[in-house]
Amino acid sequence: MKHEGKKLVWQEYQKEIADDHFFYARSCIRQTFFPGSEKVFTKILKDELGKDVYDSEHHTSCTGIGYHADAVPFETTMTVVARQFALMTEAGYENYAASCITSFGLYTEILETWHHFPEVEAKAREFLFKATGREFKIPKNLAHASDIIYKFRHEIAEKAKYRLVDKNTGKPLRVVEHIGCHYSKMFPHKGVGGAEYPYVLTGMIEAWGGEVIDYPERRHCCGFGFRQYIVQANRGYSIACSKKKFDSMEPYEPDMIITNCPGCPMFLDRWQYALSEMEGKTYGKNGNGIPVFTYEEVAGLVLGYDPWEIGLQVHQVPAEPLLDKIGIEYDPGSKFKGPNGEDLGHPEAPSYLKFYKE
Amino acid sequence: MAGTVEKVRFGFSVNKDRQIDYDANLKDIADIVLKAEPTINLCISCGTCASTCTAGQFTDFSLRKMILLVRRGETKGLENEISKCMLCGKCQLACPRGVSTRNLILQIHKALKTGAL
Amino acid sequence: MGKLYDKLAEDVRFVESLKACINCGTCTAICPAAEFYNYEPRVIATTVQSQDDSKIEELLKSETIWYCGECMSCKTRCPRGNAPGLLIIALRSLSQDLGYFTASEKGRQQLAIKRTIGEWILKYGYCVNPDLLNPRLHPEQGPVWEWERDNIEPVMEKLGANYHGDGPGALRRMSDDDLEEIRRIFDITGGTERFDKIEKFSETKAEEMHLELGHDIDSEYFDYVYTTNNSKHTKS
Amino acid sequence: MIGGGAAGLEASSALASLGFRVVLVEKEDETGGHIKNWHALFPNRRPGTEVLQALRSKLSKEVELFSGKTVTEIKQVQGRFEVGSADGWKAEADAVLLTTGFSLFNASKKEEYGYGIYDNVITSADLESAFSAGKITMKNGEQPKRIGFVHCVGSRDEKAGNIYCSKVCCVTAVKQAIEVKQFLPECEVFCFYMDMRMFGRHYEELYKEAQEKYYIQFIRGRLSESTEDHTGKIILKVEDTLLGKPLKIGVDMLVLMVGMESPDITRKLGSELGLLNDSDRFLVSADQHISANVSEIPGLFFAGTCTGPKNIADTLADARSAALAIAGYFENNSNRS
Amino acid sequence: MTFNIFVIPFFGGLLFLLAVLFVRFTAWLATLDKSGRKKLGHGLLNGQVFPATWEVFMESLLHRRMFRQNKLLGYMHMSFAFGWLLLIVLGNLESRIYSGGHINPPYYPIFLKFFVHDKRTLPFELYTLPGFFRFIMDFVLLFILSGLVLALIKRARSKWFGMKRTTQHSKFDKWAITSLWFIFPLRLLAESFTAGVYQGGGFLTNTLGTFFAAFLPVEYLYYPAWWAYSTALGVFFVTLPWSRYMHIPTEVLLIYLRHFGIKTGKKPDSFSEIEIYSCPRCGVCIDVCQMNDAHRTNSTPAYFLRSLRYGTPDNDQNANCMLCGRCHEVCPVQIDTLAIRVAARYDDNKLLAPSFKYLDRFEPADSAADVLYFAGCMGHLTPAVKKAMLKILAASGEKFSFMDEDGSVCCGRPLLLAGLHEAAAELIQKNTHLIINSGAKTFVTSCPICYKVFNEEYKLPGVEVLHHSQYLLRLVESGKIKVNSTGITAVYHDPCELGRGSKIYDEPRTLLGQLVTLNKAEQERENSLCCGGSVGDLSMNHSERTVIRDEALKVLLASQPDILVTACPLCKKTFDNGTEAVVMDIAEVVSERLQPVTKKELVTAELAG
Repeated sequence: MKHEGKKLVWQEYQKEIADDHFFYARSCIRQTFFPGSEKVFTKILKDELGKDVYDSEHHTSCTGIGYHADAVPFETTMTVVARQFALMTEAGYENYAASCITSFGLYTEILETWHHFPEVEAKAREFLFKATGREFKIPKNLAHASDIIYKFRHEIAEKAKYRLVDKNTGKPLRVVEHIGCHYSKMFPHKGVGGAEYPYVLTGMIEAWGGEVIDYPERRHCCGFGFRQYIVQANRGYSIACSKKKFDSMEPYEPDMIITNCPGCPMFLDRWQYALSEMEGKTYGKNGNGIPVFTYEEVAGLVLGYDPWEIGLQVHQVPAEPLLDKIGIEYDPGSKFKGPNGEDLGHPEAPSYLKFYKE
Repeated sequence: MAGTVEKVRFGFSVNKDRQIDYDANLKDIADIVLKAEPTINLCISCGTCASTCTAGQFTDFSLRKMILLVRRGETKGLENEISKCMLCGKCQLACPRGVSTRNLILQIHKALKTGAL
Repeated sequence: MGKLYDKLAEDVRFVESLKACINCGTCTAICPAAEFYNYEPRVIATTVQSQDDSKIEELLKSETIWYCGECMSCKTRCPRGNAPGLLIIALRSLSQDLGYFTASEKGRQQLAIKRTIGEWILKYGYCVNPDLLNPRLHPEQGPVWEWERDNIEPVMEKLGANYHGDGPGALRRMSDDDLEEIRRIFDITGGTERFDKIEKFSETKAEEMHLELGHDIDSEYFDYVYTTNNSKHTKS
Repeated sequence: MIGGGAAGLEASSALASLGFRVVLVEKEDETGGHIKNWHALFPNRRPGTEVLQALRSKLSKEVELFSGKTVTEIKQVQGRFEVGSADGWKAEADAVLLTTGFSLFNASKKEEYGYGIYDNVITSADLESAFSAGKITMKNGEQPKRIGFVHCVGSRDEKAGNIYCSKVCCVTAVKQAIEVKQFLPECEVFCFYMDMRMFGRHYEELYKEAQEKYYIQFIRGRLSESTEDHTGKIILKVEDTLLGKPLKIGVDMLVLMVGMESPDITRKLGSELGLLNDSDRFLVSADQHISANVSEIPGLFFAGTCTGPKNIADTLADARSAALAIAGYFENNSNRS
Repeated sequence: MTFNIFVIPFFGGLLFLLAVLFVRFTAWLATLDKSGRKKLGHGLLNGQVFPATWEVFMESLLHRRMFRQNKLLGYMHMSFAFGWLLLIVLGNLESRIYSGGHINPPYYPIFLKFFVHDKRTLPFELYTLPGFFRFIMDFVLLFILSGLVLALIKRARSKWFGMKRTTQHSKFDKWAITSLWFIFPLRLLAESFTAGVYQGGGFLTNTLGTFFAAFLPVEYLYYPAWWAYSTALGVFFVTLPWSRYMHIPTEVLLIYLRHFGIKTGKKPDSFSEIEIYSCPRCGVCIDVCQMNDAHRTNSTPAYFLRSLRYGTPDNDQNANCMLCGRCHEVCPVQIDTLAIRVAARYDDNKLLAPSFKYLDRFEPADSAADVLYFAGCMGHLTPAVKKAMLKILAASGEKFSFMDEDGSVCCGRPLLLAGLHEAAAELIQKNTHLIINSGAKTFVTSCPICYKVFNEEYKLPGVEVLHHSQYLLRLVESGKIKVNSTGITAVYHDPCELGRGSKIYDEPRTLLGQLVTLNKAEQERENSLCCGGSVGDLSMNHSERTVIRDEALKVLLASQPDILVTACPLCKKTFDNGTEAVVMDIAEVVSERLQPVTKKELVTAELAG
């Protein structure tokens, strides 16, 4: 593997990312499964970097999941998206920051469509006005939340309390980066580093001391596939996709997986559990899984935030082995405690996957 | 079998992979056939054999696919397929590359029967 | 050129997705669905390209068009700049408009999707919400998720979500005005019509199958489409 | 003559023999263009140097050769052409023949194939030099046990900006596959193709020989992506389209059959002269059937691959016909005056 | 005196041989299958023995067929076989003169001249009985020796016998043939020396005797000569059972069994083994076998049988035969190598289990037709033939239906030829069902391969199976269709399966006679060449087949006819690809020359039919 070759490709795909004043749009899946990550995102931008992030109470889902599960027509989705843009415009913002990859991909696709088919944009404006009386400007800058963290990765590195390094050996951690399909597969030039060797997460990992693993199934989808997960009868597809990735990355003995998509971390986390239950197979060393994180969670960790404040306890694959490897200080006891330290009991232990409490 | 257990518990089981894993597949059958009827190498997968095939009028039997499956080591369930051939020899006359298709079929059939041993 | 083909051609995504396919198979080669279903995006493209209405109708009624996961990996690679994934979206829309989707096991699942994701958007303003992901429908979510649901309020508070609260933040309660706007958008843009069609055609199918359709996720028909999986979809 | 490749050499000697004074400019230090770097030629695998010697030996004293001069400007001054190079060299001519040839597609543009990223991914040109050097080895110095050839790299590919077929890659792949087998008889060879375009005489026979004698396997499917596994093997993902199944196969070495492109210099000179070039960026003849060598500008002519992919025989024929066209052009002019 | 120690090699050898033969023959007969044994018993009782015996005399002794093939070879073999028998029979009679009629030990007549020195008569007293025998015995010996001379020449110069190739000898063959060659010269010497000492012997031995006596110590030589003679006989008898000469006794058994109607079965059996042992490897089959054109001489019948005989079966030898039947036509022993070859293939392929369950779903629309037309797989591959037949059938006004209009079920013959009998049976059953259900009375097929199997293997009560060449002739003769002749010349190629396979030579020629001027081909009818397309061969590759095809075309087109006519779609297709000349199926020729039939003619035809 020649690193230089990749650098050349990365230079090809440099994208414009706004520096400040973001209109932040939340993600259906992330706020459900990883609300901590969205918290960390705003915290880092506001408190650590002193940026202005606007969090509107009126915005909604982009309906992307409904659209890609084919229950919501394109016109509807476009108009809902138009509404989001309208809210941004009304709030006096121009830089749109999407927490969700599906949304980011969809916004990009819609903007492209509008660009090539102005009549479609006109129709969307007309629909929006009819329905809500709102109007909108097209965002000056569209970024995914991970683009923004990528942009400030070095600042974060400077403030970092920990690095992605094995505290005993001093060797960089071996990190698998998983990019949401809709980040750049549809429009390579809209993603940092393009579609084949995306740099958005690699950049963070390198900046924070880790080492990226390039394994054969790196580009493979996690298997969400919208309807393929939503409907129970189809989940065999979803889990098979993740399994294919695990089998492919296993020989590299990764320490962790970092993702930039709402669904992926949840699936890569939950499917490790399901696979262990189904086949007794775990992909980490001695009964552990490979912990899966969002980029915000990792940013939070290196900045020294409390793992249980950013939500690592709601992962099914425990993070403890990794935390110990990095040497992060944490209180095992408070893992399953409430906000004010009250006892909330704890989940049952899975049959195979190692379980940590106290 | 595990699958049923999973089904009960999760309502699904892991889908099987359709992808041909060339490196993992055994080529034992292919090797035997290549020696027994080297003209298999001449096939250009034009499909003339399949389109003229007598058995093909009643089933989806295709020698063209058969040859490829053998070469890729995808031999599961192939014996059942090849046993559909009536050996009439139309394919041999039609083949533009002069593949000795009748013997090829016999050899594939034989290899599938005995190849494992 | 047939009627169905013309209908497809009206869809802007179709226009973006199919320009003279050369059958090279680049799409199938990296298609996850091609690995885990008896499916080839390449064949979808050639079938549509044939402009043969009988074939296209067959396709609209088939299981095949429902296998795709819309990951769009195909779009990256196609040497002709096609996107079978988008083509699939166009086909699925048409299949639902014409009511063909109930002809296939996978197609019928649209009801389950409409009654979950679809309706949640209108109820919560988001496609997903912890209140709805009950372990009964999601055993694979595991014990941690169960624990989280049992302690949803304290956990969400600890993770900084504004659970069911007013004002901004994760998992906030959407105001009725906002939800109303979304509903109106659905009415005007055909979203509601799509939902109604899914219900209407499913109703016919349900009667045909002597299953009660009900109105929520606790009906025979819902349960049937949500769980049925004949083994023919995948490599045996 | 601008360009001392096959076309330039052949046209020069032809015109010289018709009694014209010929000036031949070549950007490199010696003439021969791509043939210089080609170990052997299809279909009969004769050494490229053999043909090159023949072409060079035909050059008579009437041909003034200026090598190492990259023509950077060309303009028309009252019916005459002024040609100049970066280092100040200048020449005037009553007629100019563009024989600027082609450039090879830059394989690293097909990012998913990993050229320049994964060790042991090389191009057809790299392989030719390997043949010349007489050793085919992987990065680790070992001999490859399985090699894959990918057809249509940078050809028939809108993403790569080239919708056209480069014509010679299929037969080159077959030729090189055979040479590999002669070099490493134990090595397995696979060709991944979309169509086998064996258009020339004895090409199909070569294809058959590859199958019959050398057991080279041909899989119909365009490479979708290649990756490197932890052992350094290149893992290929293609569809075996004739089976309708995705296929994964590991190879020790991957050879990319890079196509032909219109070189920047052609486009630069073309635009200076206000010539239109086609969507495929090759030069446009006045009439592609009747006067393929004639441009829109009186006195300016084309020969060889500057008007699109050609094999050597066609290039040489094209060069000779260009010589005739030029002779005819002077004929008419003298009649008029 | 009636004994001397030197007779032991001969006598021992003889006893040994008889013992071996007894064991072998009984083993063979014992292992005949049930039907075989039944036929054996049946044959022995109902007088089959006499014609069989007559054939034994004509073939095993006089070598009639061999004569037909090749006069010289015939004479050579006859001189040995018949001559030797005469020697034995006459020798016996002669010995009785001296032994006063009482039974002699079997070696006595053989070595008579050693034991008896007759001085009562002089040589050349032909009018006396002893004198006559002296003459005749010498004459017979001379007769045999003349054959021997030919044999020696044949060894050295087989070309002179019109033979391109002869079989290589096995090591037993070498022993046997050498001893055989020595037997009669040694007898000559022994008798001559003896005559030289005792003035016995006839015109030959006596003369030679006196001649030798003039300069040789014959009184010391004659005894060793008898030893040598006896030893040669002994060696020959002992090696015979393992040499090609085993064919001499085995052929006799074969002829009887064949007369009893016993045949080689579907699998290798004791009868096929008897046939294998009956092969003298005379080599006539090698020259006629077209495998030589393809340089696959090792697959020619003689070598194929030899491999089987010495238990070195070779899969390729089994597979590589077009089953054209040319060898069977010329074989002096009439060995059915085709049946043996197919039986051998049964062993090669017995593991394979083709199955056609999928045909169960296939039921054709029932037709109330009198005539059922079956194009067959190959017929479908040559649409011109199909079209021609349909046109003719329509014109004939017959109530017909096209049985395999939408796809043939293969007739089963290709499977049979590969030795896959069970599989073939499945197809045969299916087609039988289809034909019987159709209610038709006449079944017409365009393909000789189909015709042969429908004719021989199918049980179709009340249905007449015809090849289209036969059927078309009937239509013409019954006036149902009318054809006119033109001046064009044609050569007719006999398809293997139709000609040698089904003995249909004349109908096509009679029919063509009314359409064209027929030229003779150098090799036709029984001797016609195979086109090379054969479905019988499982091994030859395309280029080898092409060579065979081109050789056949040379012969057929030698007279430069306007058209080359055949009656087999496979032959047509094969030839078509190999020549610029016009190749037509007989049906096409008919349909081209088809004339409208008037009402009147039709009525008379009706009345006639």
